[in-house]
Amino acid sequence: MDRMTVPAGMDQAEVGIGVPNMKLGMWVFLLSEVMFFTALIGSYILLRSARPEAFAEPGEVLNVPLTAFNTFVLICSSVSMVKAFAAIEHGDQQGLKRWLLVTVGLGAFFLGVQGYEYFELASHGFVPVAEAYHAAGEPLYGATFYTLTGFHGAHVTLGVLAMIWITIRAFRGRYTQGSHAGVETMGLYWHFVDLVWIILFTIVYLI
Amino acid sequence: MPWLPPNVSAHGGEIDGIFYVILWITVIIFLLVEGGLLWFIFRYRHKEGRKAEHTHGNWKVEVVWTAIPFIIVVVLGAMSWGPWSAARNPARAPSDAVELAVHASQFEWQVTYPGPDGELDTGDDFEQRNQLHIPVDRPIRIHLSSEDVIHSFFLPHFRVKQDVVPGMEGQSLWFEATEPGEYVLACAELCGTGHTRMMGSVTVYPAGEFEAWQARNAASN
Amino acid sequence: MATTVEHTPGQAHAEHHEPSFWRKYIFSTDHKIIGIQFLFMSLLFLLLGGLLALVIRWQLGWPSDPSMPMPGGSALPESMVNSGIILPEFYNSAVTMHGTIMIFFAIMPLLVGVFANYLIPLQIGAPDMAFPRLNMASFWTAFPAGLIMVAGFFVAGGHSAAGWTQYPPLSANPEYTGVYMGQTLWLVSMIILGFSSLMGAVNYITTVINMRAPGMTWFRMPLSVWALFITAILILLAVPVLTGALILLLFDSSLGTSFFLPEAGGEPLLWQHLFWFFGHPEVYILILPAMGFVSEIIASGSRKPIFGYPAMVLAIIAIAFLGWGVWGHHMFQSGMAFTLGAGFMATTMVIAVPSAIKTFNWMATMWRGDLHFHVPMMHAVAFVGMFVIGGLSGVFVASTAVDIFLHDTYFVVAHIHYVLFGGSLFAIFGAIIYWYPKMFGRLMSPTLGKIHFWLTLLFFNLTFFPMHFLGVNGMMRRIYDPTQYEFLQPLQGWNTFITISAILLVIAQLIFAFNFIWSLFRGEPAGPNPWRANSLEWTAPSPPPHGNFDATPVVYRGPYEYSSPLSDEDYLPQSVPPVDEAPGGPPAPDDPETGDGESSEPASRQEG
Amino acid sequence: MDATAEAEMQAQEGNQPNYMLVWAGLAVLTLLEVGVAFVGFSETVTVIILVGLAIWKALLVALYYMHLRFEPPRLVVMVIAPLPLAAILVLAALTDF
Ligand code: HEA
Ligand code: HEA
Ligand code: CUA
Ligand SMILES: [Cu+2]
Repeated sequence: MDRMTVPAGMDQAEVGIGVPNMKLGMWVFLLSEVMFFTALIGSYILLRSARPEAFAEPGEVLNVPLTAFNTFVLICSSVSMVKAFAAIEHGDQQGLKRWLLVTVGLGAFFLGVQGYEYFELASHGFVPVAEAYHAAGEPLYGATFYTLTGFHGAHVTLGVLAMIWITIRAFRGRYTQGSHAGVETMGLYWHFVDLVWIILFTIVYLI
Repeated sequence: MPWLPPNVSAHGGEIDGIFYVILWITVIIFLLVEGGLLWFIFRYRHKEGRKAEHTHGNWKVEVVWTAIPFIIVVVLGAMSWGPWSAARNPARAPSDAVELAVHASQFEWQVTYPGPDGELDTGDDFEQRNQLHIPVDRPIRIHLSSEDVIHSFFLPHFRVKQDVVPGMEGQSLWFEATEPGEYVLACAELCGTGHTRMMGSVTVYPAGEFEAWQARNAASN
Repeated sequence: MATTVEHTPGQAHAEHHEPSFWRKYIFSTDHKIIGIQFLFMSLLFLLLGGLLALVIRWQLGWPSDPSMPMPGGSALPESMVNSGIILPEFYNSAVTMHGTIMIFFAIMPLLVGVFANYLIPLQIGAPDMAFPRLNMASFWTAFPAGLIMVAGFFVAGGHSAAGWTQYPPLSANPEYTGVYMGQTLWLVSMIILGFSSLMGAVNYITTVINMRAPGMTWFRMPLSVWALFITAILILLAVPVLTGALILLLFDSSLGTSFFLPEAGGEPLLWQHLFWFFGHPEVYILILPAMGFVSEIIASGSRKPIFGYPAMVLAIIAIAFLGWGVWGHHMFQSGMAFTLGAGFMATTMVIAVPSAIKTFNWMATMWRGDLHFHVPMMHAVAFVGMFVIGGLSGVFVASTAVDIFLHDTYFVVAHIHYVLFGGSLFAIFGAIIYWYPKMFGRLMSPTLGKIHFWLTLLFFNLTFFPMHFLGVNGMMRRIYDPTQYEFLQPLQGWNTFITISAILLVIAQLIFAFNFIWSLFRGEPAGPNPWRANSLEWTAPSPPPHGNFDATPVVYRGPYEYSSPLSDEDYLPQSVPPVDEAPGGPPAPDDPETGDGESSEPASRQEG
Repeated sequence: MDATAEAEMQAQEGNQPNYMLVWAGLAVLTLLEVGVAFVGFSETVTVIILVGLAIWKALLVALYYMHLRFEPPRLVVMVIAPLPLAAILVLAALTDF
């Protein structure tokens, strides 16, 4: 319930755009996220077009099959998230809890795989810092790779933490068919992070 | 009233020309606006019994004072194109120019001159620190490079300014001196503690004398 | 209608129990308190920025002149000022921090942190922001950012010295400046400040979209709200780009990556593209709210509806939108592709047009008005006069050809200060004095206000107008000692003159500081509507209680119905029901009762 | 929760998309991408196809999982607003690199 007070006989739509504050706020925030990732991904594109030789062929350094699998994991976490939302839409508490747990699990698993990937890559000399770098391509490759995937990873981490909080609230029965803005807002963020990964995976790993 | 330093380059006149066109246009606009403001301040200041006219605007006049500035700025933009591409379009770099190389570093200008053979990167090249020597009335082309940070190659009297970016290949600029004499080379981009003293001298030689100077220095190397 | 009151939690709250001092003034979620917190913080930073300006001016006025030791210089460590002589290292830091603090910690928070917070809910008739706790977080993120930025002055190696534009490699490799910790603190502080701005922007946008009072349609919003709303969008979309760039720069300078460092394959120009893609929208972030406040003040000062309200709104939108396509005009001489430069010249030229519309519409608003020159009005009119000068000097540098000579000269410095001081800061002075009674319930002394205004206008022009001459003579920016250049020596007289004017300018500001503080306690008490203005905030008591309005106001008309034939007064507040609506004739405009729509039908019913 | 938003909800109940179908689509497209990346078309062709597929996937997520398809048009407009800006930044700068 947002704080706008409306005299009888006049509905929010008169002034708002028919989207409650929480949800609208999250969307607005996501727009800024779009620009943030534009800065990072844009930098990657520009640096790469400026110095193609600094970047290795897809698969040459990066483990594409592993990451493709990880991408699949994230996609699954998206569908489980939306399932959780659909569940509470129908007032199905059990479904909500179940699907939220699945989502948290998948999110954590994604991070685990990414951690393993980092470890493997680093052990082959693919590191962000210039001095220690000794893999195919040039240090720029390592720096851009870890920055892009790292900031996405950070977003997933925050997402998982928030999701745990939402799950706890779900188990405390805080969400009902009538009011579950928290779940919906969480979902928006989560799907956005998934969406960003879809772009990153294509640009960083496949192209 | 201090004003534009005397222009001693072939292309500078055109740039100054645009400067003056903009100056006059803006001075007129300035006078109209400030004059109008002062007039209104005086004419419509509060007096007993004055009631403001209740109007919400008039789109006709608004269209007018939108269109006029638009035309003006479009014209100004168009005027600037010519000299801009003349000064920057690599395709328009002079082919018959005296070629020099300037290497910027904190906080000095290292100038490399071709020897008598007129070719850079040959055995008889020679260097001079913070001294730019050039002939009058001949196109000069300077190849720029930087050692460390961004510097800016600035010749106030020649209306020349170009940032020198480390790691950027093939940066160059060109101009033609019209007056023999002593001028200044400055650094216009903040480049560190010594930015302020990163200066050099520019010597423009009368016809013929440059070659003599060139020969002398090449020999002494 | 009774339901309305219930629905206003702030209201119930305020009546029932008094919150503790901490909840009420320190960790308050009340948008008004938060706005005032920003006000005090950014005024202190404004003062600091002003003092740094004096350091700059002292050096330029009497460059390294032993007979003119810097006053108080002995208080500073040897690494900054040695036996009265300002060291070049410190000069560069002073310039960098002057620019940084003025733009990010003084003007931006003054315009947005203070007024977006304070005005938006009041002017759209909302009890508070959409996310009050997020709003509090926004201030308590900005505050530590400020502390970190100030801390930079005290660390070994001094504060960042790479200019507020932080061009790498200079900023990316500490070896080039000898600044280590200071540079890191600068970057960290700016990143944190970015989060603060972001939280603010999300809040302002959501609030304006969703929480307008009934009847407050888009085209009945005061121009100040329009300007702040569009500004919030600019912040929302521009700041993250800066944050991204800052993070890359931080990695370069402290983790050994090489995004902007050529020796390991980076691209210095990439930073410039990212920075200015943020940077130019930023400068419009610094002017649009000012334009909004000036529109408010000029309309009420002229007792006349704003001329061409729709055009004014469209102009704001146009400036904001075009502002995204002009960033390259800061890079004309940077080695950027020359065709790209030409393209940016075209867009930059065009962006002068919406500003033209605003300028002429302000003048047309005064035309045939009934001008009351109270102190805010003086500042608003001065804004128009000064902003035009800054804008016109912008047109010189917008020409790629002319910019070859003027780039990085004092002509640009003059431009900056005419738009930022003559523009933004004059509007801020006006706005502070205009809304001060609403904030603190007392008026600032008009006498002191007038003295401050005239001295400021005088010394501002004496300080900055001659800078145009310096620039036209080719005097470079960011140089520690112009007298080293023979061709600049004839100008030294001007430099000294500017310095003396600048000192007097700063002293004149102390009058404002005194007036501001003195009036908090001694100022003449103000009623709810001292300027007899129309917008909703003036129907609330001064200062408004937690929750702002006794009942949600209902809006019947635009905010600029001055000297309307419909009212025998020369103003007609937005929430006064039309005569035919209200039983028992129109209430007198400044009757506090007009705050609520009780006596009327919902506004949705009629068109005004 | 006010009237219109309520109505919105109903609307969604009505045509609640088949999330599993979308999920399958995303999975298949991902496989397709990996395939395309390695069959070895010419550089440009690969890039065009891959970017196309990525956008397709992104749209699926935005339209169905983020429910953009069921939001009021004004929100949709708001959401796509920054995309041109992102494009301007990258494309304009690209001509310089
Ligand atoms: C509030 C901040 C603000 C504002 C509003 C502006 C407004 C404008 N600025 Fe400015 N600018 C800065 C702040 C601002 N600027 C800063 C801080 C820098 C320096 C950054 C650094 O440190 O390097 C800078 C630098 C800067 C440069 C780079 C100079 C250089 O480094 O070489 C350029 C170049 O195009 C430029 C152009 C413009 C233009 C065309 C406008 C236009 O928007 C102005 C439009 C307004 C008018 C034109 C006046 C009103 C119009 C009329 C009266 C109608 C008639 C007019 C005509 C027909 C021309 N600015
Ligand atoms: C809004 C922004 C703003 C403002 C207000 C100012 C104000 C001033 N600026 Fe600054 N300036 C910049 C923004 C600003 N500047 C920027 C962005 C740069 C470029 C930096 C760079 O190159 O990196 C710059 C650069 C710059 C230079 C060029 C330095 C160089 O290139 O070497 C100079 C030189 O004279 C200068 C001087 C001044 C002076 C004398 C003032 C005076 O007007 C100061 C007057 C004093 C005040 C405005 C303080 C008043 C205090 C109050 C009113 C507080 C009240 C307090 C309480 C109630 C507690 N400034
Ligand atoms: Cu080199 Cu300044
Ligand atoms: Cu700009």
